[in-house]
Amino acid sequence: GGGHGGTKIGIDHPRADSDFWNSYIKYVPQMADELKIDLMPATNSQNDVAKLVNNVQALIGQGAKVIIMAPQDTGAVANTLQQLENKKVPVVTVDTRPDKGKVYMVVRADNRAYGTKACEFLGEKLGGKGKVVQLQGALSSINGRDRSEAFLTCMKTKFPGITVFSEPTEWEGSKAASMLQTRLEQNPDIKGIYMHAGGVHLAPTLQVLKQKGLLVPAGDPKHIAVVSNDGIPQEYAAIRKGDIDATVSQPADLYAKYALFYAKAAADGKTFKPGPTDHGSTIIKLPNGLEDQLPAPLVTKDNVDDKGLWGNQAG
Amino acid sequence: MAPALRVRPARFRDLTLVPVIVLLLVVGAFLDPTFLTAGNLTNVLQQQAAISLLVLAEAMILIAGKFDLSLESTVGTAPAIAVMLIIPVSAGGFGTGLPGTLVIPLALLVGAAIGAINGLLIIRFQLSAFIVTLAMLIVVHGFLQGPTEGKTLFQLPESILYLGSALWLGLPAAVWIAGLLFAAGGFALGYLRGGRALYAIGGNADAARAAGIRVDRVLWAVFILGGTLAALAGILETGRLGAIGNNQGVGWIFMVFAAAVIGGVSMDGGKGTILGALTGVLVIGLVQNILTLIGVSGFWQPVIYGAIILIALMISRIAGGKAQD
Amino acid sequence: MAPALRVRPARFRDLTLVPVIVLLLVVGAFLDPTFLTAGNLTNVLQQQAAISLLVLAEAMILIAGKFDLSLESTVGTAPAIAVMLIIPVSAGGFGTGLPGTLVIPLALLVGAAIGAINGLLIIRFQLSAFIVTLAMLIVVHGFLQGPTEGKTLFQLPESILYLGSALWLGLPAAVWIAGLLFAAGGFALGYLRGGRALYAIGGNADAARAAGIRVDRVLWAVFILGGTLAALAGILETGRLGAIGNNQGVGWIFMVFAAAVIGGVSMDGGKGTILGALTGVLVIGLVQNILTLIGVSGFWQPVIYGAIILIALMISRIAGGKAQD
Amino acid sequence: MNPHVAARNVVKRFGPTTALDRAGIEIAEGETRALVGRNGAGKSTLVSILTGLLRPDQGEVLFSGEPAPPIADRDAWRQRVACVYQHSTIIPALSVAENLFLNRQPGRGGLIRWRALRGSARELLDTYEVDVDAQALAGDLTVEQRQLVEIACALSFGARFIILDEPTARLDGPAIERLFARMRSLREQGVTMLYISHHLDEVYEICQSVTVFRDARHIVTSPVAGLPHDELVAAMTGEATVAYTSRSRTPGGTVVLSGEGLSLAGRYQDVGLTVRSGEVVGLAGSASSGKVGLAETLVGLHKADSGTVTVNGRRLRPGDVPAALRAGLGWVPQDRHREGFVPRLSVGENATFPIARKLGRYGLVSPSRRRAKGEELIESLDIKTEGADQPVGDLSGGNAQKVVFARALVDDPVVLVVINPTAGVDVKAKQALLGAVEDAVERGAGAVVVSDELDDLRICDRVLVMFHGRVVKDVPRGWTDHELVAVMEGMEE
Ligand SMILES: Nc1ncnc2c1ncn2[C@@H]1O[C@H](COP(=O)(O)OP(=O)(O)OP(=O)(O)O)[C@@H](O)[C@H]1O
Ligand SMILES: Nc1ncnc2c1ncn2[C@@H]1O[C@H](COP(=O)(O)OP(=O)(O)OP(=O)(O)O)[C@@H](O)[C@H]1O
Ligand SMILES: [Mg+2]
Ligand SMILES: [Mg+2]
Repeated sequence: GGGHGGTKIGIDHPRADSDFWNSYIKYVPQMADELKIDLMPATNSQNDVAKLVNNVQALIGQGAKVIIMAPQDTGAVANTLQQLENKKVPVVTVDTRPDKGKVYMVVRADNRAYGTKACEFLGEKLGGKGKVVQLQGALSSINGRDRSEAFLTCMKTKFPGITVFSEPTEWEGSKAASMLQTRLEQNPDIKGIYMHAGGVHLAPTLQVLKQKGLLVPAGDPKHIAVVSNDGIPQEYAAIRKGDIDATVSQPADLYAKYALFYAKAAADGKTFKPGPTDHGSTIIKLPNGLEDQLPAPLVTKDNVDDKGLWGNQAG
Repeated sequence: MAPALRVRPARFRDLTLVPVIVLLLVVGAFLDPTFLTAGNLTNVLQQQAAISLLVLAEAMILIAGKFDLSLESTVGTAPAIAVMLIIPVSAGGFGTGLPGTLVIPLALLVGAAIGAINGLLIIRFQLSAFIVTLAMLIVVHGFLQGPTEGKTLFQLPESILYLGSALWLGLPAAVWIAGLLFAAGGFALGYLRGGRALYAIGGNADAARAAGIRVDRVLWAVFILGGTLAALAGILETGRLGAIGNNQGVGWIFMVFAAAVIGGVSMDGGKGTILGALTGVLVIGLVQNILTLIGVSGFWQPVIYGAIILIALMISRIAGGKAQD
Repeated sequence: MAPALRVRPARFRDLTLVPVIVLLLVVGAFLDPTFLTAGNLTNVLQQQAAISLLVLAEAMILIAGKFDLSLESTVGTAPAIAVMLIIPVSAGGFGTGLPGTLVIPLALLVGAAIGAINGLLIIRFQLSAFIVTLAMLIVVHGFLQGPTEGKTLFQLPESILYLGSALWLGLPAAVWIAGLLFAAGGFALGYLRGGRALYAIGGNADAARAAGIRVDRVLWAVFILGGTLAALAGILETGRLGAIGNNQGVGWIFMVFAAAVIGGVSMDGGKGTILGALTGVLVIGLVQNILTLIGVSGFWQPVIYGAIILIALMISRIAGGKAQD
Repeated sequence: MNPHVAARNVVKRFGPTTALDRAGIEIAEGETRALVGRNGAGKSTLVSILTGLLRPDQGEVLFSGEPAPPIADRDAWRQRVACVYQHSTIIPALSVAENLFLNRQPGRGGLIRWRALRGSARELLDTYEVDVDAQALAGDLTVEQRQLVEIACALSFGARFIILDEPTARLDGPAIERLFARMRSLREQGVTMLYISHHLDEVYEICQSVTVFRDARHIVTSPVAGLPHDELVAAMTGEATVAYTSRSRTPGGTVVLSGEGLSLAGRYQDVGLTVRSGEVVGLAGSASSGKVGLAETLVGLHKADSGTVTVNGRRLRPGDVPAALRAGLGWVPQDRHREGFVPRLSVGENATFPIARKLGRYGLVSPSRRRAKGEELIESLDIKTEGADQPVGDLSGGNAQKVVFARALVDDPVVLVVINPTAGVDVKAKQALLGAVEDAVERGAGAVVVSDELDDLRICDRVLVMFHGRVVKDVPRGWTDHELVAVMEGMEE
C-alpha cells in the first residue's frame, strides 16, 4: 500500500438496527473527513456473520487494502481473518475481539467493565441487599454475554445479599417489557434494573414502570434504581429527569475515530506497542494482536451535562 | 363461533385447546404463586393484545385461503411513518408538520395501504401470496429502517401512546380493544355474509365465484383489513413500549402462525375459527409467561417452548380426531 | 430437468428466470467493474453453495407437497453437536472423546435424525407440517444454544473445515459439491422413479397411493434427505467461516423459500424443478452481490432487495403465463 | 369352483354413516357384472374395498378363493384388480404419458427411459382411440379427455379383474361406444369386470348380470335377462317407479334469456339464442361442439370476445357471475367438484349462498333461517344427508349434485342454465332433478339444458344442436334418438 490517503480502506458495519451502531455509522464519514481517509462505500452485514464474510470478500475484490469490521460473532470470522492475513490485509475490529485470527488492532471498550460498573453502582445504591433485574441482550452476542457475566460475577462476589433475575430479551423491546412486567408482578420488591442496551430497553422499561406507578424520583421509597448502557441522548434526558439513575457511555465517536485512525496507521505501515496512549486509553496485548481499550465513563446526574460525552454531541 | 344449536362434535373442534389452557393454568399455579393472580393474568393479556390482533388478521386471511407474512413489518412501519409525518425534523420526522391528532388515522391508513398493495400484487397480478408477502415483509421493514436510518423514534405524539397504555375500568385498553375485535371477528365470520364468504373462498374459490360471491372484492377487503389490524397492533405496541424501535414486530410472524395453526386454522384455507385462533394466542401467552416466571435458563427456553407447542399440537390433533394440513 | 426432445413451451417454465439472470449480469457489469471478474463470480457461487443445498432440500420437500422450516436450524445444530461430541470439555465439548474423523458422518447423522423426527410427527402422527417444523425450528436451535450456552465453537476438528474451505481444480470444493448435488437432484427428479414419485405425491397423494407409490416411505425419505442436506450445508458453512456461531443458519429459511418459489417451485406441491430452484438461488446470490458491490445504504438495501424479488416474480409470472399458487 | 372375486359380509362405517352393512358381491371368472343402486347406496365404498384402498370394518375379500393381500401391499392388489375410480386419479402437473405409467415407468433400476415411455403412452392412447397428446399436461385436458385417459390407464394393466365406477358419466355417445367395444373384447379374453353406472340401458347392453345395492345392503343379484327395467328400478328404489315422462307446456311470450352474436375464439363463433319464459331449450352437440363454452358464457363464467347476453331484460356485464345471479339466473356447472360446492361447508350453507342476502338484514345471515331453508331444499330434492349441517364433502356424488341443484334453484331463478345436470345421478334422482327443472319452468322460468344425454334433452321444447362452434339446427320436440344423434355428428346438413 501507499503511504498516504490513496490507500483504499474498506469498512463493514455490523448492523443498522440499534441506536448505538447508528451513531457509530454516522460518525464514520465525519471522522474519515477529519483524518483525510479515502473510504470505500461501507457495507453492512446486518448482524449476520455470513454476510460479513461476503462483504469482506467483495471489499477485497474491489481493492481494499485495510479492513475495518465489527464482527458480532467473534468465532465465525476466524477463516476470514486467516484469508485476510494471507493476503496481507491488516484488520481493525471495532467493539468485539475475535477469538482467533490475526488482528492489527481491536478498538473496544471493555464490555466486562460495563457490567461491573453497573453492578457496583446498583449494589451501592441498594446497600448490598434486595432484588435486581438484568435485561440481557442476546445471549449469542459476546457483548451481551460479557456484560451479563461480569454483572453476575460482581454481584456474587461483592454484593451476595442481592438477588439477580436475568431476562434474555434478544435485544427486543417487546420481550424486555413483557419480562420486566411479569417479574415485577412476581417480585414487587425489586429495587434495581440493569439494561444492557438503552436503545431498545429504555422506553419499554420506563413505560412499564410508569404503568405500575413506580416511575418516581430517587429518594422516594418506591424508586427503582435503573442503570442503562449505551449513552444515547435519550438516556441523558432520562437521567436529567430523574427517571433513570445512570448509564454506561459506550463511546461511539471514539470507536469510529480510532478505528479509522488505526486503519490509516496500518496503511502507513505504522506499528504500536502495549501501554498507555496519548488519548487516555491503554493498549493491551492479545494472543492474536493488540487491543486499544477506550474509556467508557459511567454517566450519572453529576456528569450528564459533560460536553465531552458523545451523546451530548449527537443530533 | 360456528352457528349451531344442535350439539355436533365438529363444533367442538374450535375448543380442542381448552384442555391445554386448563392444564397450563393448573401447572402455572402449581409452579409459581404469582401466576394465578389477577395482576399477572392481566399482564399476560396485555402482553398478547398486540400480537393477538395479528393472529386475528392472519386467521381471516388464512381462512380465505391466502397468506400474509408482511403483517409483522406493518407493526413497526405503519405507526413509525405516521409518527414521522407529524414530529419535527429534529426528532427524526419528515417535517410535514401535520397535527398530532392525525397520527392514529394515518397509521391505520398506512396499514391499509400496505394491505392494498398486497392485494394488488396477489389478486390483480395473480402472484404467489407467499412470496409476494415475503418480499413485502422485507420492503415494508425497509421503509421503517430507511427513513429512521435505524434509529429508535423516542419523541412520539401523546395520542399514539394512549391506547397502548391507558386503563379502562381497571383493564388495559389494549385488552378491551383486542377482546372487542375478536368478538367482532368471531361474530362476522360466524354470522355475516361477508364472513361466511371467507370460508367459501378458502374452501373452493371457483365454487364461491359460481355461487355469486365477489371473490376478488372479498379478498381485497381481507388484505386491507389485515393491514389495518396490523397497524392497530403497532399502535398498541407503541403505546406499551413508549417508543418505536427498529425491530418492532420483527420475528412476530412465526408466533402468529403458530398461534393460528395450533388454534385450528388450516394453512390450506377454508377451515378454522376466530375463537380457535384466540385459544392459540392464549396458549402461547401463558407458556411465555410461565417460562418467564420460573426463570428457565434463556439458553434452553426455546427447547421447552417448542416442545410445548408440539404437545399442544398433538393434544389438539387427538381431540380434533382428524389429520391436520 | 424435464425430459423433452420436442420443444414444448411448458418445458421452458423452468427457465423463466434466465432472462432475469442475464439482466443481472449486464446490470452488474455496468455498475461495477469487479462484478464480472472470475474471482467475484466464484465468490458468489461459494457464498451461495451452502444455502443452495437448503434450497435443493426445500425444493424436493415442496414438490412432494410438504413443508420444512426447521432446515435452517439444522445448519447450525447438526455440525455443532457433532463437533461437541468430539472436542474436549475445555473447548466446550461433551467430553465423549470420539475421534475427529467421525465429525462429518456424525453431523450428517444428526441432520438425518432431525429429518426423521419431522417425518415421525408429520407422517406418522399426521400433524401439520408447517407448525411441526416451525416448532422444530425453535427446538433444534435450542439444542445449539443450550449446550454451547450461546458461545461460538471455534476449536473444530480439521476434518469438518476441509470441505468448506478447500479448493478443487481452482474452484471452491463447496461449489463442486453443490453443483454435483444439484445435478444429482435434477437427474433423480427427472429420471428416477423415486424422484418422479415426489411429483405424483405432491400433485395428488391419493392418486399416488392408488398407483402403488409408497407415499409414506417416500415422504420419510425426503424429510431425512432434507435434514441430511441441511447438515451438509452446515458443514460447508462451518468450513467457510471456520467456527460455528450461535446463529449459524438463522434467518436463512426465508431466502430459501424465496429462491425456490421465484425459481418456479409451487408451495402447493407437485410443481417445479431442481433446475428452476437453482436459477432462483443464482438470482438471489447475484442481487446480494450487486447490492454489496455498489454499496447501497444498509438502511435502504431491504427495499431494493425486496423490490427485485417482486420484479423477478413478475417476470416469471409473465413468462410462465399462469397464475401462481 | 371359487368365484373370481368375492366380498362377503362387508361392513364399513364413516362416523355415524354406515356405507356398507353386511353387503357382498361374488363375480365368476369372465363375467361382466353391473352394480347399480341409488346415490349413496355404497357402490363406490365397495369399490374402494375391492381395490384395497379402504380396509373394511368387518368382512372379507377373496380373489379366486385366496384372501386378499394386506392393505399395504399395493403391488399385489394392482396385479389382481385395476380400476377407474369415480373420483379423478389424474395428477394434473404430470404429462398424460407419465400419468398412464405412473410408478411403472419403463426402465431399469428405477431409471426412466422417457422415449420408451412416450412411445408406449402413444401406443396405448392409440389402442383405445384416445385423441390426446401424450406429452400434454394432464391438468390441461378437458374432463372427458381425463376420463378417457383414466380408462385407458386402468385397462392397460392387464389385470384379470377390472372395475369401472361410472366411467360413462362424462362421456358422449361415440366415446361410450368405443369403451363398450373395448370391454367386449376384454370379455372375450376372459377378463372379469364390475361395471357401475346410473344408465340402466348400458347395464342391459354390456353386462351379463346385475347386483343391486340399496341403503348399504345387498338386495338382489340376477342375470340381466331375469330383471326387466321396471323391476330393476324397483329393486333400487324399494318401490315401484314409473319412467319419467316429460310434461308439455306452451312457452310464454317474454324472452327471459338471450344471447346475440356471441363469439369466443376457439370455442364458438357467432351464435345466438333466445329462451322464453316457460320454455326449455336444449343445447346438444358432440365433443368440442362448443355447447359448454356457450352455456358458461351465458352465466358469466367466460367473457365472450363479442356479443351480448341479456337476462330478464337486463344486459349483463360480461364475465360477471354475481351480476348474472342478481339478474335472476340460476345455474348448475359442468364439474361439480370444481365449481359446484365448497366441500367443508354444510349442505344448508352451500345451497343458500345465492340468497344469503335474503336470510337476514345488515349483512347478517341467520343460522336458523339458513337451516330451515336448507331442510326445505333437502326435502324438496330428496337429498340423502344427515341434515342441513352436514358438510357436502361427505355426501355421495349424486347427492352432492342435488345440492348444486338446490343452489341453482334456491333464488327462484327466472332463467335456469344446467350443464350435464344428471351426471352421476341415480334414476330416481334424475327424475327428481329433471322434474325440478320442469317445475321451475312451470313457475315461469326459462331453462337451458346442456347435456350429452338424450334423456335430459327430452324435457326440452326444442334442442339447438351445435357442431364445431356453430348452431347448426333448431330441432323441435318429437325427435327420435337417431335423428338427433345424426345432427350432432354432423351427418345431416
Ligand atoms: N370418506 C367418507 N367420509 C364420510 N362418509 C362417506 C365417505 N365416503 C362415503 N361416505 C358415505 O358413505 C355412503 C356411501 O357412499 P358411496 O360413495 O359408496 O355411494 P355410491 O353408491 O358410490 O353413490 P354414487 O352413486 O352417488 O356414487 C354415503 O352416504 C356417503 O355419504
Ligand atoms: N378451459 C378451456 N380452455 C381452453 N379450451 C377449452 C377449455 N375447455 C374446453 N376447451 C376446448 O374448447 C372447445 C369447445 O369446448 P366446449 O367444452 O365448449 O365443447 P363441448 O361441446 O362441451 O364439448 P364436450 O362435449 O367435449 O364437452 C373444445 O375443443 C375444448 O377442448
Ligand atoms: Mg359412487
Ligand atoms: Mg363439455
